[in-house]
Amino acid sequence: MSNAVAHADVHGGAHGHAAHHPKLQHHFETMEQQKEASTLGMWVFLLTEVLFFGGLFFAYMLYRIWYFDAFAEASRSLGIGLGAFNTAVLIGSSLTMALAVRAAQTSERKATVTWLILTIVLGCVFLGVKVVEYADKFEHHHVPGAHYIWAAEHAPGEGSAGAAASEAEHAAPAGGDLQRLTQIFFSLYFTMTGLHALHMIVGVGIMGVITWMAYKGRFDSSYYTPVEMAGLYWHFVDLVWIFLFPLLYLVERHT
Amino acid sequence: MSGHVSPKSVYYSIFGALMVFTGITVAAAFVNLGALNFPVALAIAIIKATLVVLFFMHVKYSSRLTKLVVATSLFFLLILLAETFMDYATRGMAPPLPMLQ
Amino acid sequence: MLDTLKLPERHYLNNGHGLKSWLLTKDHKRIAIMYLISISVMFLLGGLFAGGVRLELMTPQGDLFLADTYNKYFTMHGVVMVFFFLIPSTPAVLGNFLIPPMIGAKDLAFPRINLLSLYIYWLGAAFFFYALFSGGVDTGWTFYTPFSSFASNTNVIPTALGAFISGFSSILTGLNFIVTIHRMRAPGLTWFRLPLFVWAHYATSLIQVLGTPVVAITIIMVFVERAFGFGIFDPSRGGDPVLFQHLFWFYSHPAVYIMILPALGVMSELVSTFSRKTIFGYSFVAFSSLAIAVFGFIVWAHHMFVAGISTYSALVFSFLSFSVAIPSAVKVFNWSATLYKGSISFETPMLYAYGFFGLFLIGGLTGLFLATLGTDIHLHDTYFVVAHFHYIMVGGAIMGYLGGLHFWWPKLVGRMYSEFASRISAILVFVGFNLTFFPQFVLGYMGMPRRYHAYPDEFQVLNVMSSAGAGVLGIGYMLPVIYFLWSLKRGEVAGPNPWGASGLEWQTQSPPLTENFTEQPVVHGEPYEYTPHVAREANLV
Amino acid sequence: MGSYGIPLFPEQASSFAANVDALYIFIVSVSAFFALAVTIAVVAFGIIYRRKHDGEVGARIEGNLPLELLWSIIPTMISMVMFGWGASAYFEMRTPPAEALQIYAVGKQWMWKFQHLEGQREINELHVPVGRPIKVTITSEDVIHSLYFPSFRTKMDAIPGRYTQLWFEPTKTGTYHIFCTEYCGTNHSGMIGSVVVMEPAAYQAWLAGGTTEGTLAQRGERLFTDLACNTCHLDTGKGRGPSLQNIVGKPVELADGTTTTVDEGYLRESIINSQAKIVKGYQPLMPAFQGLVSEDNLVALVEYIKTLSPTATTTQAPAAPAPPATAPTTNTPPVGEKK
Repeated sequence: MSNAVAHADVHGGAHGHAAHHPKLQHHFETMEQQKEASTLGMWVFLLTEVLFFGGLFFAYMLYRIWYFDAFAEASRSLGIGLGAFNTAVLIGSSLTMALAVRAAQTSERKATVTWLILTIVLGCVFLGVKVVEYADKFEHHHVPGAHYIWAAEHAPGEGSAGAAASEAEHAAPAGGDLQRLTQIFFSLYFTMTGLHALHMIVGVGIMGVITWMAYKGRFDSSYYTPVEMAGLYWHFVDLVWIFLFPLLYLVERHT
Repeated sequence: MSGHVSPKSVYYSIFGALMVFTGITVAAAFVNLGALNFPVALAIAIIKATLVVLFFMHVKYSSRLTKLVVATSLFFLLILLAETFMDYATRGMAPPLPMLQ
Repeated sequence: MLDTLKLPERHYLNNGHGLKSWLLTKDHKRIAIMYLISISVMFLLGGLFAGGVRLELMTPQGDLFLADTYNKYFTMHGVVMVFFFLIPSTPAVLGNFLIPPMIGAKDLAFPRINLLSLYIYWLGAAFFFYALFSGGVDTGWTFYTPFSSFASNTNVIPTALGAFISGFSSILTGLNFIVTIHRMRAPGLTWFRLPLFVWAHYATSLIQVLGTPVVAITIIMVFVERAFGFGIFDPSRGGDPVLFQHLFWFYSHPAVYIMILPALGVMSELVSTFSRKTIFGYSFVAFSSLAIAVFGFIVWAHHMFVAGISTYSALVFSFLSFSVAIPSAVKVFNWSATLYKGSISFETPMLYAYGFFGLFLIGGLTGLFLATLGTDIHLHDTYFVVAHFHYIMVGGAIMGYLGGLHFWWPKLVGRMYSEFASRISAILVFVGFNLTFFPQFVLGYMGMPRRYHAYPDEFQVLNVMSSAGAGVLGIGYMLPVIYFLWSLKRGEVAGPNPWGASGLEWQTQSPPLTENFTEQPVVHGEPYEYTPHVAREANLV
Repeated sequence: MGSYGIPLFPEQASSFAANVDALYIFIVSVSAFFALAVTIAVVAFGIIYRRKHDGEVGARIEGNLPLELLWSIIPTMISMVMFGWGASAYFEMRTPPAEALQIYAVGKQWMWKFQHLEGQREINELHVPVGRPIKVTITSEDVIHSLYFPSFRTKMDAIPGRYTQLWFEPTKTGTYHIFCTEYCGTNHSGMIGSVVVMEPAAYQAWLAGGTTEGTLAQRGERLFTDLACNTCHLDTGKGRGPSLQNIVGKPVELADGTTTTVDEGYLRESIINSQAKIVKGYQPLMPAFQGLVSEDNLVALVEYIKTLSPTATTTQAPAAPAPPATAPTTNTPPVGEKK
């Protein structure tokens, strides 16, 4: 029929002389093909992640332009020190990750394990700092929703229309708008950092498995795909934070 | 079977560059650049991201297909951002009636 | 000759028995069969909800069900049909089963991820069933805010999470296909030798991986609003509910092409096989699939022409919307030209293909009314829209899916179904479908809004016609269940290539071996090659 | 209109209707032509080239480039005609004439509330005069609704938190449907009503009957005092808030250096979300009235402030070019970098 077919005995032919690598799955013909498939699959997955965060990114951009003052105000309430520290931690973990992959490429088992453990430690430091930051938000009622309160000195002009009007007579500063609009900032803050942290947690889990595998000596220069793929994922998570940090912490710091 | 192995020095220098850019972006936030504040912050983030993608994620040494996937994701992200923004940027504008009639 | 045929001794269905051998399988064919069973159940459920809707609309007063019940029926009809039937239908069943043998591979690139996608689908469905049994949901399948975030008091969260989770199943299927098509092709099988079915699935997969994450994040944003009281789209805190619609339709418009593109791929196979002729303008048909996928992403706001978007962007989106019409038209013209000087026979799959022609033409052409600004203002959210998308998503996508299922059924199970019964069902589906949905175009232009529980008296005649058609359509859809089940034990043994079709998947036994081929095939010729010599050989197999 | 007892078209009762119907018939004709052409071709091929014997195969025809180009280019050109015609019809629908009569509509679950400038308020019923352009400014109190007049061939969503608008010119007296076309919950299909198109004299008589509240602007003026707006917004411009005299339709410079044009959307925003845009030279002292003023009352306030600008396009005065009134969506804050 069409696609006129001939049958080539692959196993006995082209690759017959090379023994199968133990890690070669049955449906692939060569290790090269298997590695290329994994790499492509991982990149396509990261592509979906880009669009996943892209939707949030647009929502952030829109409201930042609309409600710049509220965003600047809310952003100033975030601890820039912790944010910058976390950025450094995450970039550092990317370095250790890259070195772990390199160590696997060069069959240095001990180095691989060490770098991976360092990566996990740095990831946990990041998450720990995040916990501290979140706790602070809960304390200050900066979690959007029914209990949200924007700073006390900006007491919201809630109450009846009459009360609001009389407040206007006293020319008291009204926090009503900030009470509403900063909630948008914090809604985005929690959604963005929350999803990022979730990715971190998943990442730490994956790293745990990879570290264990590396410890067992599963990887060498002929097969290190899992380390490399986990590395791609880890770098991507770092990449997201590289954008989140200036967007959330550095809206406007000079006033 | 083995892919490109970068020298360790590459990773250390990229790490250094990333830290320097982080410092710059924090410093820039405390300077009033007027309308430039946001573009500068975004530009630095994009530079940092590019470094990570090219060197840590090895795209510089990857196949054309990988590069294509990266480009595709950016292209469709751009469609999402640009076309949605088009709506918001032109709301409230009067329709160009004279043009059409 | 045929009566001497026997089922092969060893094939994927008898390679392992018992529930465990199915639930832990990594075989793409077994996973496809499990998908087939799952989506058939969901189709039945969605059909029941549709039946409720059509029953209610036989009378104008809204006297059969309570308004809330009716609202839940059409919502759950939409959710089930879109997220749990149409999106997985052709890709997860036929694509899953056929792409590896079509490209001469033993399996998809990531068999475990393939199985994972099925489990994720089940998990999503479980969330939906939880929502269903705890009272249902009434937001419409579109989950528009602020209704879904703050106004509805039904089970929005489990339903939305169900849709969110099943989205990952769709992403993983698409990812698997992309990698498989790139990396697993047999030696000699270049891109332009691929079956058009594979091209169509490649384009579909692109949409799945590019679009689904955006709807996922959108659902997350609704989720945090509803679950935690966050405010992202909340107008009382300064949010913009129209932003939800932008993000939602960025996925949900291309999602229509997730449903229809695989059906277009099936069409190419059917038209070519049953006219024993190479497809006319192969590269145009192949690239029109990609064009539909890419253009599909730049037109979404035509769902929002009256939603308060800017006049300028409405103009741009209307203009771009016409760009999708062209590759669709090119496909139809090329299939028609393929029939010219063919050797055409009308077995059941070809009847479905002919039915598809009619319904896809109407569905596609009525899209022009909705891309055109002047008419869309009047038609938006009326029954015209309902009729239009049912012509595409039911007329087109399900005709393609059923056509494909009838075409490849002998490959799936190794046996033939009753040709007589299947022809009856193909005709019933076509007639019933038109009777159901054509009156809705008229209703829509008359101004009947969609999602109405009760309606003014003057719309009744057309609504009764529509409900009557739905009855015929229901019978048409039920018949295949019966004769397919019957064929499992009693059907004639089909042999490897009952239709004399080209394509690698017909080169192997039916049902195929677990590893599809005994030896790695190598491809030398062009696709869809029919020579008299080969045709004779096919019938002698 | 209809045939064999089955209606095909709703009443043509507005100035748009004939054009929209003509466009509809045009697209129907083009579609019917292509559908028939393909159907005839496909059926004819099916009959002519039916398989005669088992071993038969089709001719080997790979394709034809001129043909491919032909059937790509011709549909493209035809669709551009549809686009152009549709776009021009759309722009007409989105551009209310300056002299249009203003009506406010507020959607809420599950009713339409209409307010006339003269003070009449109606629920699920709208009285309008024939032969006069009517501009409806729409908003919603809860979820998204959509105001649809099938006989006028126009509709527009009612979106909470902002104003949208549509306009029409009734050409025929009678009673026609009003539908809500955006799904809004339990009683979505009960959110219907009727628009009564009357002769101008009958409309005047209807207006004269039965309102005790005075005109919409008068009601707005009372609210202006009740909410103590007048204590700051002095006409002299020396109050804590800017004067509201003669501002509508004019540009106003904001504290952040940008400029915006005062229209209904801006006024609405400045009341409920007063910090969003501070007029240059003033302090952000005004409380936000979000949640404190109902949409009905907001409409009255906006209308009152509009009457303070007699030179701008208001209801009765067909003077002045009116960019803000023609804006398709007077709405949420416009996009533009503030810093």
